[in-house]
Amino acid sequence: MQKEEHPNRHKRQVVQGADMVLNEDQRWSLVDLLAKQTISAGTYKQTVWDVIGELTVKPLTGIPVAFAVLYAFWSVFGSFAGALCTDGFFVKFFDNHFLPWMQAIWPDPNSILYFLFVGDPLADNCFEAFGVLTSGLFIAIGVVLPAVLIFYLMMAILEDSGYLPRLAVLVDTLLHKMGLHGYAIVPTILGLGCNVPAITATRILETKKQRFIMMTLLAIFVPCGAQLGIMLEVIPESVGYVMLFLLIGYVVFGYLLSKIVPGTNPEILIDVPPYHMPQRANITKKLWMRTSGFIINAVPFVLLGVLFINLLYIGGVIQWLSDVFAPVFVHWFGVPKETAGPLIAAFLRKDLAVAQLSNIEMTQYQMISAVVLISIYFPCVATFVVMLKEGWKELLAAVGVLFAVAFIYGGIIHAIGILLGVA
Amino acid sequence: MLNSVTQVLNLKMKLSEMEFGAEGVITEINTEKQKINAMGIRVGKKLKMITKQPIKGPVVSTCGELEVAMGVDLASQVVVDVD
Amino acid sequence: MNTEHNTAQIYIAALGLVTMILGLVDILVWIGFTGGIEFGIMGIAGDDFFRWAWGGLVVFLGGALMLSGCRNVGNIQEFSKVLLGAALVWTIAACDIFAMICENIPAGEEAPEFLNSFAGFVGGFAPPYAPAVILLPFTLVIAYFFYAWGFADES
Amino acid sequence: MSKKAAKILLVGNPNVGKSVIFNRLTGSDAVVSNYPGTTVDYTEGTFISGKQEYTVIDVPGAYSLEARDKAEEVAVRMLHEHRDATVVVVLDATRIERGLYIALETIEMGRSVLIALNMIDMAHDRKISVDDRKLQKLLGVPVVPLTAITGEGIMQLSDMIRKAQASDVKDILARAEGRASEPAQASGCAGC
Repeated sequence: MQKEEHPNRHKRQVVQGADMVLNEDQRWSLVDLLAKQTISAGTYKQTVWDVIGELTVKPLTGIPVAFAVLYAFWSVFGSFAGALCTDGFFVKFFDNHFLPWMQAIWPDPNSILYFLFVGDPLADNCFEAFGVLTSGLFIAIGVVLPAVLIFYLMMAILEDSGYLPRLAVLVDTLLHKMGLHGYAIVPTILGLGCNVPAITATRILETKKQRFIMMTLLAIFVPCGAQLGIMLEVIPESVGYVMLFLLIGYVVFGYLLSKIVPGTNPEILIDVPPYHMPQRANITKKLWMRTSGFIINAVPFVLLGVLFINLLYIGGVIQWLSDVFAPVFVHWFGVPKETAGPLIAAFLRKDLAVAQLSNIEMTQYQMISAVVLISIYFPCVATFVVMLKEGWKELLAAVGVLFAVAFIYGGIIHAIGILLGVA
Repeated sequence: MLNSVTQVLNLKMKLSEMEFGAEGVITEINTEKQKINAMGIRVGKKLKMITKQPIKGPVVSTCGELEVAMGVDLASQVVVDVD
Repeated sequence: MNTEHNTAQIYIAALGLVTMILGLVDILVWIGFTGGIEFGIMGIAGDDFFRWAWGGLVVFLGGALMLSGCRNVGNIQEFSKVLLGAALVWTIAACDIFAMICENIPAGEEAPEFLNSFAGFVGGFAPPYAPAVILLPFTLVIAYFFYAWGFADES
Repeated sequence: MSKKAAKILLVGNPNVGKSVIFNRLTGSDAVVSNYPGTTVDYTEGTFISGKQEYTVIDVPGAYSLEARDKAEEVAVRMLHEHRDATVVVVLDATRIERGLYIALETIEMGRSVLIALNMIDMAHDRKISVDDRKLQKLLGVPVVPLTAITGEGIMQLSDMIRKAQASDVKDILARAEGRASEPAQASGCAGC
């Protein structure tokens, strides 16, 4: 197995200032000598925690635990972000207090500025108003922020407890066959929060091939917390099916990519540490750093995104695009032609696009198809920028894959719909 | 250079083929030695095979206080004198 | 100690079996064998894939783990399986209870105020409960064994 | 605060509690930065011990300095960049051997080193006893036992940082093989 990247050829030249340097074997035998003289181990009885440590990494007992952990992840996410924060508090605050107030104080409902910043003067909720300061703020603060916050909290607990490596071992069986590595579960789960840190987290993978596959899959098949939040809000009854389609796509296209993409895919070799009680100070620090990073990097895009889309509407660009692409949407994907608009918007923020979709008349299956399409369609601008940082060639390749996948998969979903008789 | 392990009726076996819970002393590491060593899995150390995942998934083993998971191809290059 | 283990064994076996059955029922109701079930204070709505099919599977597997370890509960290996099985049930129950709390803190969607009244909050916890919640007190006995049999204080 | 801030690098294997030690040492002013030209992040913070202000860098976890992944590469580069920094090598008392490897590598670089022997409580639970005095004598650099999670030993660690010193691997080898009985010079203060 030759290595793809030799990160430090400059390694040897640096050792200076010491009289003697050992080779690897000599150093290990010195380690053994030191250990022998300083460490003594008494008889130690296995505790329940040790046994559970083993049980959670064995497939027969570990997979049920993984199921439960993922269930808890999703359930807590839905309860806290969906039921408590967004539905329970922010919807009310924005629709009953903030929106009427904005509509009342902003002068001249017929002006362009009103349209851009407040949106529809007749709207009675922030999903439909679509102004920068109404829908934009509502989505950024009311929907996305609680989703990302609870998400990062649970991620930090998973990391600090020591469960993550075990999960990585369990999923490596599948992920390795997709050209990835068990730790690819980290960017995947992070991507369910926000794709921006997830793209950064692909550094956990060893080779270019692995990173490319992971980034492509993230951009295509992993919906971010913002999207999930909006989906839960707008189409709660269909989220399960959307996720199912995305999951199938993730596995199938991962497998295909691993066959096509050149490069190596070294096997997993990781440490499985014992369980630890997560430390509150560590968790809060991590949570704060990640959430503030998200606010700085992603929230401005929500606001700019709304502004940009509104400008496109005023310019008639959206209308023109949906006319041009209408045949593809209607015949190939089987969704109404109005969805072209949200698809263009999806480039800026996928979550906004889902919100827009909710205002278009269509059947449940069409809605599922459209949401799946939006999820696999382009990554948002912020993701685009971090991917660009990783290399423009990779980005172009990813974009190519993305168009192919969106086209093929959209057609397949339509075909499945026809076969099931629900399209 | 380490003490040569000469034991009677012991079976040399690949880590990937060991039974669950079987123990033994590592005698050879034929691939990526540096990398595996760095994780604490070394020739002459006692190792216990904990589990392996189905359909050629990774093999998990403990070596003293260390617990390491490695891919099945790596594990097939680690030879253990099973007792 | 031995007779205590014997009784415990029977208890855990029965609990594991009931847990498995209830988990299975969750899934069956979701598939559509019957409509939503209400049985005393227990309710299985079976309307949501995530809650009933996935959650039901976790409950089912939790029961299976308890059952698989009940033969020799005094043994740390076997007891750990039982504990893990109980933990799966706790996970689902805790998520249900957390969901109830989250849903009951805010006032209803139509109400103008933000916070629920105290009576409304408490009222939100009225039955029916999902099987996992009903199993919770019964599985907590396993946590008692964990402490009573000294598995906890070895570390 | 007479002198300008001295630098400290926290080096060690992944999962040895480096970040917990970092959080214990530093206040809330820690900053996460991206290492230039990579996707690897590291944390930097400050603290004051005695009259000296220190800048602490939490170097990404590494098993050895023969870098095999991006995080290890960054660890190696940081060690070279901050040549004047004191290196605190964090060891997990329950899994010392693996950490000693990178500790020796650091000592071989001629750096001024202090060993933080973390997770003493876990080692105690697991009936592993580590003779830290002996280790200190053999290595010729100060060894501070601590339990970062509870904060025990953190004060001693920050007091001992100025006692960090370089050691020669030739002497370590000689002492380990029993060819030289005591370290050439008194190492730190064995008494504290």
